[in-house]
Amino acid sequence: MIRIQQETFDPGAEIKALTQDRTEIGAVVSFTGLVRGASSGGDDASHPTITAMTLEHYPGMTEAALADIEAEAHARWPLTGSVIIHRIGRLLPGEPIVLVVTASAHRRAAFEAAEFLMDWLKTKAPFWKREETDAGARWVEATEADEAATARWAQSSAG
Amino acid sequence: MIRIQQETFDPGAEIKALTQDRTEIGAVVSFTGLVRGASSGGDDASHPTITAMTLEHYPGMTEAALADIEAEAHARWPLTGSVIIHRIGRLLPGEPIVLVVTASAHRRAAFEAAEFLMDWLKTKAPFWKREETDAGARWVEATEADEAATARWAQSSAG
Amino acid sequence: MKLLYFSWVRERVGLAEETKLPPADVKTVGALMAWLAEQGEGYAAAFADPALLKVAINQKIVPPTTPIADEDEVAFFPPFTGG
Amino acid sequence: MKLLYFSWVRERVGLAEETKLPPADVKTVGALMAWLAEQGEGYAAAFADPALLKVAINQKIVPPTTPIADEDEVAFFPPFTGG
Repeated sequence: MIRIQQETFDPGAEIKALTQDRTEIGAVVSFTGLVRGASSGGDDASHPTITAMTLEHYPGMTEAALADIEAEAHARWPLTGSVIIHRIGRLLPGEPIVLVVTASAHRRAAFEAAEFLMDWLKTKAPFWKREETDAGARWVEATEADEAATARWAQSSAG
Repeated sequence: MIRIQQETFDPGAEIKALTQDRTEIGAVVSFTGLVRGASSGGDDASHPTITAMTLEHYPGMTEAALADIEAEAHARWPLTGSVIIHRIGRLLPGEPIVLVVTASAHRRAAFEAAEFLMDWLKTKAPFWKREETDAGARWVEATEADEAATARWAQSSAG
Repeated sequence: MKLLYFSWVRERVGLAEETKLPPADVKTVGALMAWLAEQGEGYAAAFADPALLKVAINQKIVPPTTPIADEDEVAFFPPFTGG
Repeated sequence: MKLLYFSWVRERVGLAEETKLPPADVKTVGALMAWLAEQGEGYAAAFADPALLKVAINQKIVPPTTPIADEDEVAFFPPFTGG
């Protein structure tokens, strides 16, 4: 299940929806990404404070990309269900940006699939982040760490 | 934060409690373990249907073991918070047994710490599961897979 | 040809989308970017370094050698930073 | 000495806990298990194969060679299966 929306979301409600009246699910993993008040450029004190984060996306392509990513996760792991929610628009520090939930009979599949969805989503779904900081606004740059996180799943494709 | 209890829990409420009014958290991972209606002995159709699962524990030692496991996770990863809730008593298929939530500035730390907590909890906390099935009751046996899952964290200790 | 611009490409061009028909000798994604760079100051800033940009034709990412057609939707943007 | 039994050890012994004072020559965890195996049918069934059991003294898991003391809390159980 995929949703792109401005409004916030409730991880607990999404977990409940995936597991309600089911008895074959042994493991549910959720990942919630939140806007941090420190710049994503690093952790040291010299980085400016973030006052807001705006998420832009490519309507149409985003839905297709997320559907592809979700389908790839289901091809690689025996999932009984999954949810991807990504917010767009202007968000404040502390607000949730993204939710991934995976359900499976076993915990390893649920954990791996959730990590995979987050790693692929970061580099394969058309979203762009613009940070407003106390030192001005800037477009967040893609990182080599995110590229490497995506690449580590390339070897283990079941598809 | 550690809780051992008979009553159920709400993953969404625990996630919210860890993140409320915080702006340094970028990632929250939750793991919910549920009672499955199929025997943990395997996935094939020949395994009996589980009608209930009873969790026994060693009061006192359980709290100490979970506190040690949680402290070890905080020593290994830069977590801003964590929750471990384990239920005891008689549970029915579909009911949640265990919850682990980890919060960190970055997603890799939150994911790894949640997996670590689950792996260690399975082999280092004094709980025992008794399954009631349509073919009688039995004590669940510890698996080599769980031992292996615990062992894989031995090499990477920061403590 | 429908052209879409996202993130700082949109900001530099000054438009989110437009319809433009490049000359007939502009046959590939790479040639299209070189031609767009000549369409004014904002375009020049946006397309100064094509290596910084990703291009999607009809919502699929493609390399600069890919041929283009008049009815294509062509989008220009920096690498994704969602999640 | 306070003895605790969990899981199928508890079921076979027929008790969750009891206080017992082993003879003075029973000095280690391993010797205690051998002595307990002689205390009746349920004990024999529970302690028939000590290799299946884990032992905690004062809530810390210990090997069979560990010395015991009269004031110890000693618990017997199979490997953990929580989570």
